[in-house]
Amino acid sequence: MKAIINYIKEVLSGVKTLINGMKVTGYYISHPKEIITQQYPENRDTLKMVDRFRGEVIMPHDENNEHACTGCQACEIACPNGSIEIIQDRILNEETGKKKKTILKHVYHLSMCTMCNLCIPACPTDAIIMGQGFEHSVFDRSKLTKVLNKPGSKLRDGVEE
Amino acid sequence: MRVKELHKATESQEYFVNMGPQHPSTHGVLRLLLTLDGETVTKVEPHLGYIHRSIEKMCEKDSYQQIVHLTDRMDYLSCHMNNEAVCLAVEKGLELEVSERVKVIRTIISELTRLSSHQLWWGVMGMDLGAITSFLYGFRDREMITDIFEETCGARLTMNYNIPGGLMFDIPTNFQAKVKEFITHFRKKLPEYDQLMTNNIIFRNRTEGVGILTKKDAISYGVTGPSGRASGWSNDVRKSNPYSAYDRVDFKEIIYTEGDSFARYQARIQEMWESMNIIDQLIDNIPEGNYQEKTRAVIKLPKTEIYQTVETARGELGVYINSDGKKNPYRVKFRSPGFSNLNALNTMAKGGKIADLVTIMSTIDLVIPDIDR
Amino acid sequence: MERIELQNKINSFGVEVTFAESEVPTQFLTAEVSSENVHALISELKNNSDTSFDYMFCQTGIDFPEHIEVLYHLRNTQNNSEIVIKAKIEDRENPSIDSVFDLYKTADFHEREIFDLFGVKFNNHPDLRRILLDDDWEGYPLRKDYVDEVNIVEL
Amino acid sequence: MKFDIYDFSVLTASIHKSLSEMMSETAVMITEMVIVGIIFLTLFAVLGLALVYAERKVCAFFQQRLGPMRVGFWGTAQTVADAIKLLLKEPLMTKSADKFLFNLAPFIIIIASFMAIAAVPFALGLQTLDLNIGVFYVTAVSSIGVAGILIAGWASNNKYSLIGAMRSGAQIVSYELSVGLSLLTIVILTGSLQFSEIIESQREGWWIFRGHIPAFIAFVIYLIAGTAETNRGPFDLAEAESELTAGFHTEYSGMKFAFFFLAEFVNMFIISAIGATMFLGGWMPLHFGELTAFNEIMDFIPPIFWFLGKTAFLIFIMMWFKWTFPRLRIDQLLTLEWKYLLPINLINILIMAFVVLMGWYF
Repeated sequence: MKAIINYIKEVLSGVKTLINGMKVTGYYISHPKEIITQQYPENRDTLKMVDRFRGEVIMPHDENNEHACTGCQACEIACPNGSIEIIQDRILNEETGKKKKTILKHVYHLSMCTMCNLCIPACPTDAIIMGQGFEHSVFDRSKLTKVLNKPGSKLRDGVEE
Repeated sequence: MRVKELHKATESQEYFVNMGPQHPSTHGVLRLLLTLDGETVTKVEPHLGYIHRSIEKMCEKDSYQQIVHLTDRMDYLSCHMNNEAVCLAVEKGLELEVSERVKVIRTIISELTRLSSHQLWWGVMGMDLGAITSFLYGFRDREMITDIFEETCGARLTMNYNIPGGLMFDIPTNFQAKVKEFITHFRKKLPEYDQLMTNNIIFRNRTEGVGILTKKDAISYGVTGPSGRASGWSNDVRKSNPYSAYDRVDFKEIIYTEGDSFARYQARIQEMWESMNIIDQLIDNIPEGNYQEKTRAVIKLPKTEIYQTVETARGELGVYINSDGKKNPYRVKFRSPGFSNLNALNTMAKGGKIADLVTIMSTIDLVIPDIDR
Repeated sequence: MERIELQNKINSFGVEVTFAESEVPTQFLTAEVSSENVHALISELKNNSDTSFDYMFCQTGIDFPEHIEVLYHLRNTQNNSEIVIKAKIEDRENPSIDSVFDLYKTADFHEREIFDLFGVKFNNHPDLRRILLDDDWEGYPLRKDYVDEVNIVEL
Repeated sequence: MKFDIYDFSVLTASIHKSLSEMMSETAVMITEMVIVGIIFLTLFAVLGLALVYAERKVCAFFQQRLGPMRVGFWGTAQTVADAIKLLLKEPLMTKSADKFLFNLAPFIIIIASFMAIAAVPFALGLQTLDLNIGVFYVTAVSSIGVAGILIAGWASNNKYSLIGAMRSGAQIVSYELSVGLSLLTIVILTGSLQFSEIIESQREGWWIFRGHIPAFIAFVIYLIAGTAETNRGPFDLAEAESELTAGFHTEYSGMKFAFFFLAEFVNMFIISAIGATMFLGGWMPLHFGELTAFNEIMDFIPPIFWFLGKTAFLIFIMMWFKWTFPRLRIDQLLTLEWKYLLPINLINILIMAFVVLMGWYF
């Protein structure tokens, strides 16, 4: 007899736990306001990444098309996987008559970048920062290799001191 | 004679099944060579290395700052603890004392990482057992933590928030408010986890008494973390070798003695409560101070050997650095918890059904990059 | 257990052991032993009731120009005392050492990894195969003289 | 009764009459068969599309998601797009598969559900086969599907498929019993195996209300066993994607896979429809004994909506099961059947027989 009572108890307690579980899911289906997913491309206008978001390395230029990169290669050394390559040349400065290192191209391989943020603190002149862009998909892999300094841009005066 | 023949004819034959490298419940690219007798597993032989990237070799070429970001890619669910292990090791080598502020922030973020890892584990555990809804609920709560991480350091998963000598950024101004908001939210949601899964009779039957690992085996196999503690082995590095701010917080080490899948499950669930307790104790009194100690641009450790352990979400992570005084380490070894935990899989899964193997796999909470490195 | 005490205890085992001396105190007590004696020493360390190092939390190989070292990090789970055993293998061409799988089951994977990456052969290991790399991989990548022009990119 | 105005038999009789005027008896029969066949084919397609959409939406809302939202208004055209994708996909087959059986299996499964749906009474006068052994026929026919699953698993020449098929065999053979026995409880009440009579007997009230606790227990057991028979979660051991990747249909792709998929949903519909007919009065509106005004209002709703509503309710409950519970292990699955459902069921039948004998039901 005891066994039968235990058996019935077992069945009832089992059913109770199952109903408890169904209560949880039942709560969520009856409360559609709690839906947490977002409709991504539709909410693009309102979507704002946080300030510190590490999406890509960018080099800000001011209105005169000038940047702060001296081509010191600190970021290139700091980078753990060779995502940054700096191509530079010695160009004759006509005022002083001396040859001076000048940056030609700040090449940034987005495809290799791990967004580790080591290059940003390494930069002595704060020429590069982390940008908030995250929509990086392209059809051609070569487009992921970017030149960060805009064509025709030059070093802002007074950075090098 | 005839009986013998009959016996031979009805004897079952063992067969092999490759579970993985592409399989939904191996959580990545792990291959298990199963020897099955009908549905019963008689032997499990893990074949690893599908995403071996030789991080240890790469570390030998990198500077100490650069090593940190590689460890993000090992156990990506406890990336902060991995980073912390390397940074603590390097700081130990440099005899550099970081400020109290750094220690406290590191501890808070560590516990948040542990929470987020366990939430994901809980979701995936449900999915492995066939209750797919739990996966989404786990992610829902994890989302709040990753948002906090994103605001703090700009990345959600591979954070790279630690650097030798401190932290990469100071915490944002609304950090405390956000964390508190999360804690109040999650204190409400965690009982729901119990309601949906822990108390469910199907779930109980699937986990209780499944995949028993004795304490002796746990120590011998070096099964650490919640998996080891569920076997009754007190192995929490946070208690035995406190690092960062763990020596000043009061928390309970979760120990179960059953050693079955349900104990491993409960150990993690209870650990989530403890993590929230730790955060509660620290979040209101983050001391002032530098978030970063100045280090040289090129860190050179003296000729030394350092071994640093931390408690990740999966167990004891050891970082062994052998330095010969140059700017690169001579040898780096990561003693990853998943590697040792996986080793015990055969002992646990032998004699069970295929479904039990899946349960065991999810209760030892494998992260494959952690195993393969 | 204090270091000195432990040191004396180990010396009484009758296995030839030298203890590393350095100006700065090392993190763990480090015992250096030859590759022939390592199994005897560790077995004594594990089974002796005074030491009972029952948990091997790390096993590492290191490649030095002249020799290969295998490191055993042992811990006593009762009193948390720790010790490092360094086994020196002089023969870099054909390194071999006794397996400790019979003492610590975790050595199964760890020794396979060292075999895989350093080429150290562990005698009496039940299943010594490559673990992380392919079975037909040539060379031992974590050795310092390993060259692989395809897979290793020098920055 | 008010709902008699919605009687479909008037419509079918008029079609039959006009056809008989045009052609011979044999031709009429063939034409009618073709028409019915076409109607069921369309029904299959529509049911499949609607149920897949419903499942995805319901599942999404259980999981705090929105589900398909892009194709069409609220993603309504999503399943159509999926169907087109499945149609255009290459039908792959492994080299060592048994070609004939491999191709045969999906058809067996779909034919089984085709045969079962023929006996489902959709509305007053809207039933293809009103056999006098309707209940028996449905339980018999619905178990043909397991042959398809077994063949699929065997012919794929894949270990995962075979394990899945074997599990499915053990599962369906055992759960057939519970389904049959729980239906038998109601048969005892009605004294008939014919669906139309069973529905007619519920004119005064549905059996689940009139039949006391035994009927309710039978209903619960029927739901559990029915879920198991359709191979749906938490009893989806034959597929068990976290254990056997996809079980018996691992190797299937394209349209052949779609057949399995479709059969699963149609089976779910059939199980729910039979459950609605037996326990919830089929197309019979909700009646409460003496409340005439209430009963008349209920009669204004056409029977087909009553039927579909009840079926949808049961389908929703089955989805609720699937998206809440973890999967059972194979031995626990059989334990549940042989140790719990079957004994309870047998005792339940005994009680029910006693109740009927004493005339204790309403």
